[in-house]
Amino acid sequence: MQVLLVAFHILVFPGLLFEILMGILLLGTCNKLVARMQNRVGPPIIQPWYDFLKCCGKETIVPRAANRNIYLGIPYVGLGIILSTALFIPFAGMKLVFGQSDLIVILYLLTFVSVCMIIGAAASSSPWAGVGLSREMVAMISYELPFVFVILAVAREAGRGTEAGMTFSLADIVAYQQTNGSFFLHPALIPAWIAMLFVIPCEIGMHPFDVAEAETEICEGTLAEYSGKPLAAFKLTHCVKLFVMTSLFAAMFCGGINTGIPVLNVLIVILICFAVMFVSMALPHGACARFKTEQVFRFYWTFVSGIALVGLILVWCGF
Amino acid sequence: MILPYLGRAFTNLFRKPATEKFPLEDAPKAQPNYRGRIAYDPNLCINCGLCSRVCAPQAITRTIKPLPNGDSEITLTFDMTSCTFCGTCADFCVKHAIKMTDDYMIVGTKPEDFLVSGTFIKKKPAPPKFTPEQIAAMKAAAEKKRQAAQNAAAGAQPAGDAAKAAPASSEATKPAAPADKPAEAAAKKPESAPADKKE
Amino acid sequence: MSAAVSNFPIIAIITFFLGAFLIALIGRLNKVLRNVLVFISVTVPLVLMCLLIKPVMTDGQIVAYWMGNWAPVSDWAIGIGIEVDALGLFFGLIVTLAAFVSALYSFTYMNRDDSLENYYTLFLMLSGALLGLTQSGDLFNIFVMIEIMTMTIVALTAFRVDYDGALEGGLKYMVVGSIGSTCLLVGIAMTYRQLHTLNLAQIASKLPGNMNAVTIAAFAFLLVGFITKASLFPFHPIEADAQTVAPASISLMISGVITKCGVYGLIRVCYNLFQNIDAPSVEILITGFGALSCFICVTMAFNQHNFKRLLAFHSISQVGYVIAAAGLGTALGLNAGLYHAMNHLLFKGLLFLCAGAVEYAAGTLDLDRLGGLSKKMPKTCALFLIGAASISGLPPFNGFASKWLIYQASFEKGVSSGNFYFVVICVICLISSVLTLASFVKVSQSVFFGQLNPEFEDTKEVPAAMRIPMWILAVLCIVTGLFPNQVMKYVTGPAANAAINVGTYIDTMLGQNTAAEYGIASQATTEIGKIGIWSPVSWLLLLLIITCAVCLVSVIEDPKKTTEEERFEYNKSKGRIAKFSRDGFKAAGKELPEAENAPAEEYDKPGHHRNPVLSGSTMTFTGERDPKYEVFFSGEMPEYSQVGGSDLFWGFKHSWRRYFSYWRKWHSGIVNDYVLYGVAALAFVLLYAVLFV
Amino acid sequence: MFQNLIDKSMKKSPWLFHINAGSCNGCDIELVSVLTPRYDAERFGFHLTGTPRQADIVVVSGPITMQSRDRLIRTLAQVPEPKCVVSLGSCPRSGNVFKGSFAIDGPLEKYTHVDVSIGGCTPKPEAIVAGLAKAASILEEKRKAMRKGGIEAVRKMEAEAEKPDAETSGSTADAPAGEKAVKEAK
Repeated sequence: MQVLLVAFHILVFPGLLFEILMGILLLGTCNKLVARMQNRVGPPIIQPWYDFLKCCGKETIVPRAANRNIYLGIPYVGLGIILSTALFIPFAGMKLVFGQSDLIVILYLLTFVSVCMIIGAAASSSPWAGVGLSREMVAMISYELPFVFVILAVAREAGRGTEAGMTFSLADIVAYQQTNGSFFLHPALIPAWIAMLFVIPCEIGMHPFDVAEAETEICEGTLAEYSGKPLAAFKLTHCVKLFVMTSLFAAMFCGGINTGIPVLNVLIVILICFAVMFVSMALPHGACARFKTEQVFRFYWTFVSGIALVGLILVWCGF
Repeated sequence: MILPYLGRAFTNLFRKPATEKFPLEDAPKAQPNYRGRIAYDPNLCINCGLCSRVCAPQAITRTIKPLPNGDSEITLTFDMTSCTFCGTCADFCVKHAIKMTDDYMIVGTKPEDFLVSGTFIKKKPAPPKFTPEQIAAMKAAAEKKRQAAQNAAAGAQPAGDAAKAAPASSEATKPAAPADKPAEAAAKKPESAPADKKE
Repeated sequence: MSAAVSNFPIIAIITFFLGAFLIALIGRLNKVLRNVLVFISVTVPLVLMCLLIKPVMTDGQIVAYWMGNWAPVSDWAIGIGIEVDALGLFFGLIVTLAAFVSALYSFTYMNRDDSLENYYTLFLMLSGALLGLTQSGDLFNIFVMIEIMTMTIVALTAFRVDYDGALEGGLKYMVVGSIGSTCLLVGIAMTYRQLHTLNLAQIASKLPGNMNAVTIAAFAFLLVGFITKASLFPFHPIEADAQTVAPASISLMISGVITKCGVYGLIRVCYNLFQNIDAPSVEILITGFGALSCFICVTMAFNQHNFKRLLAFHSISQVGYVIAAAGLGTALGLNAGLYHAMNHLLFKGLLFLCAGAVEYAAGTLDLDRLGGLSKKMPKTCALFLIGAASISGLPPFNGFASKWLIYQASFEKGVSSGNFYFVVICVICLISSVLTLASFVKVSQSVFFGQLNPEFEDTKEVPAAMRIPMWILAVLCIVTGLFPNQVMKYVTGPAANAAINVGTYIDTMLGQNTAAEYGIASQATTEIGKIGIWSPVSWLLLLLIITCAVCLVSVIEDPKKTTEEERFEYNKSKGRIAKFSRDGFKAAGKELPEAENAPAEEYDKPGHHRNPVLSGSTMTFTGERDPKYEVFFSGEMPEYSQVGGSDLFWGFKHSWRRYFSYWRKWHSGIVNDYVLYGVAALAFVLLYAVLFV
Repeated sequence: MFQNLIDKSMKKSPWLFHINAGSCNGCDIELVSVLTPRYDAERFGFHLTGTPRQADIVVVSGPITMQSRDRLIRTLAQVPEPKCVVSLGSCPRSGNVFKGSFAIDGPLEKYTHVDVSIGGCTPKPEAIVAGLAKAASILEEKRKAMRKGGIEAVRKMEAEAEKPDAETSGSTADAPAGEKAVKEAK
């Protein structure tokens, strides 16, 4: 019975199917909202599902100069990792699959997913992909600093209960928020979650910061050579990353929601995910054009990490 | 870092999108005198060939097929994929056989979908009223009558203007000469006209 | 402690030196004999050290051995003592493992050089000196071993005299290295003047009692001496130059082991001898050195053009990590530092051996000319990826476990001490981890992936004998990454505890209750339990389940697509098609009209008009292979346009151009600049020690 | 079951790749205007991609000039199968006003099977949307053919599509039929 429950947890509810479904719905509504912001009808909500299916159906071409095994294998590894990352995030108070979750582990798993895309681009040996992967790397460097500040602030705040004074474990953070109120309302952490809202679009590579897959400037950058099933895997990774980041935000800052009825909890957290998606991805996408690479870097290392640092210092001084 | 379009983007969310419902309803009509697909009415056409001469991309081709009974079946094909819709053929067509409709939905998978063509049968021209011999006789009678008139005039002013008369007479003879040539031409013209129309 | 086991350490050291002298004697006679001798004199110490693990690590005993049986008489320790506690054994293991792997590698890697018997003599003396340094219980003996080490390393760096920059690297290493040695000597002289003894245990027992100005100055000198050996911030250019020009097996020894011996010296000085690590000022000084060298060297490594020089700067930044963690003073911090020191040897050794393999096969290490080698050297590429993944700390590999511990330790230290400085250290470590990842992405793109430089068309894979040591290191990388808890419990835990409570160290050497009499409390061995709540094995299982679930879904039957490319390759392998013939060419699914037999008049019908003169360009596709499988080059024929390693990451480097240009000028390559920096650092540390410690 | 789900999705998310084979940019502006709010091709899933590798429908505009001819052939070859080629405007099909000039290299049909042509010298966006929708449905049939017989089946299907279908009666059929037969013989 226990194995069946774990299998259900892994494969269905907070596991694979739920993540993919949520990811697709999130990306679909994001595109729909952006379309509505541009005063046009916009694609149907499950358009990413059609894109995924169509890419599965197409022929896979492996360029002659590419390194065949890495080129074909890496997308599935990336997809596997992003799907397993979501299992590390406690979703609306559900018991964790493996009972442990840690912010640093999640930070490095997300880095691993981006590295998979980078290695995939490098293996396709196309000059466009070469430029694309260097831009992806600069984007990764730029969002890492504010992300670290936010993690340290949350760890410090949630650590007041524990004897070590800090805790990276997400389960403890959620438990702490259950007892004394979710961080979203906590005055000292307001700059922290504002900075987090800025970090999410760059982490996923959404429009204003998608310098890596800029289809107009560098012909789809990292995915320049991909077609068929590997491309489908990358597109699905993109969708699921959306879900992972929004549910991470929900766990880190709105963990305190507990209405007793588990189903209601889940619905509320789903709602939060959509709200975060709207504020952090749809609005910037609708409002401003794509950044240049060094603009992304300067924006994140001056403006956003400034806010995050203020948050950390506020928490440090024990507000 | 000001975001000028944030406000407008937000308000757009609550406005009705400005997209046409094209495939659900039918396509919106084009502007009043839009130069779309060509409509060619073969009956008005007199096969003068002006349109094909004036068409820049040589989109108009004409084939004339002689029928056994002497008529000729003339087809004009307008190739929509080669046309630039400039409308010059419609302007030059004397008989207004070519009109530019406002149908802009020129979409097709096979080349044939783009060929607008019309054929008409050009009747064999009616046989001439007079046989060639009758025409020769009529010509000879006319000749004689004119000679008589000339001699009468020459008798009235015999010497004074002989010099003037000489050139005059030479002109007279010349106009007379061409005069009778057009006559033949005229004679010839009736049966050549159909031929001309034929090519 | 049974008698036999207690003299294992001395046997190990002696085998190294014995091997060195034997090879010097009979090395020239025959190659195979020499290799066998080297192999023996390298495996015996490794075996002995592994045998020592059981008694010293698990049972917590300490090996005490007096050279020449000169036991201490009425608490005057005259003889030289060999004392191996868990910390000493930990570093001894590192030394012997590195020596074993490096020797194995150099059998094939060095066979293109000549006068190899000199190489092996120097190499074995180097390993002997290193092992002696970590095992000895006598301060002056440590100095003697450091001298032998410095001299042999200088000779080995300049072994390939024809290599440009080799002599210069050796000279610089000797000059600045000698500054460090003199500082050490002055420090030792001062402690000897104060305490009239050289035995580590006796110093450790006497010193906390009478700390006066002279011992503080001695502390500063010893500190600077060991920092030079660990080649931290102001002293790192010499090591970077030395590693770039040394043969790969030797740069493994430099980066993997010599820096570790500097770290060993620092830990001994701060934790055992002066026991003043918990004084906040000392912590700030040491973690400052660590974080500074960590960040600066990562950014310096970011825009290097030479593969090995990039790796050299990275090894310094990783040692910076170790020092930043060890300097925290907490048990978790020291644990993290030692764990990272071991990991650093494994993945840095692997990367240096990969660099050696690339140099052996392709002949050059210039990042701007190399490219696309993964097709020619697939196995080396796989090994490189394992090394790069573990150095940039990707989860299943060992880099992640130790880096994660370092962040946890530094942030915990910051919180418990209330000092924001340690949070800054934690942030610096995290950011330099991303920059490490960035520079290894740069290296993988400009060496292994990307377009193959036509110049390296005929590079072949390196011989298998060369790849065996690389596989040993790679497997160790993965194993230590997968079982962090076991490594913490059996290897780094005892070593850290041995460093923290000095009491047992003193008692075994000088008799039972000497430590109590000097009033040194023996702290309880702190048990680090909560660490490692992340079990990578379960995550890997999870990953396997999910990837096969994904593959199950994607097993949708692919439309029958025996692509033309596979058929073409298959036929070519069968020799049926000599070259892709013109007629088989249907670029876009349609026959291309042959220039000659295209009848001119065929297109005069309506709807089709063709220019009379058919262009000659129809001929462009003769002999060209099916463009379907060419890389998309926006329509052009793909020619070599590899974006060189140095101008990747344009966005990042443009924003930091002033910072980068300043540091490029700082690393001027002139010896007296480096000496100036060294002396300045010594003055700073002296001033700092006098004012604060 | 899953396979015909994929076939249906071919129609629902066709990605465009635009090749400008020497066009005067009239058709290019019209094609991009199709993605603007007024005509919004994105509601049918159309999406302009940057590489031929991710393209399903290749939109070619312009008379294939000498310079762009080889690049056109290479890029067309690099599009993965079930693909459609759509000629935009009059130029690709016939060379329009540039017919007969030394600089252009013949109609698009010489190099690849043109699935859908959208006539008009700068066709109106509605015409382009209708044309692309037609191409998307052709894509679905091609995917079914490819599932059964692989790429050869798709080529066969294209060849049949090019044969003149018998039912267009009247004299117009034979004139173009003449030159069609000649092309087949080639």
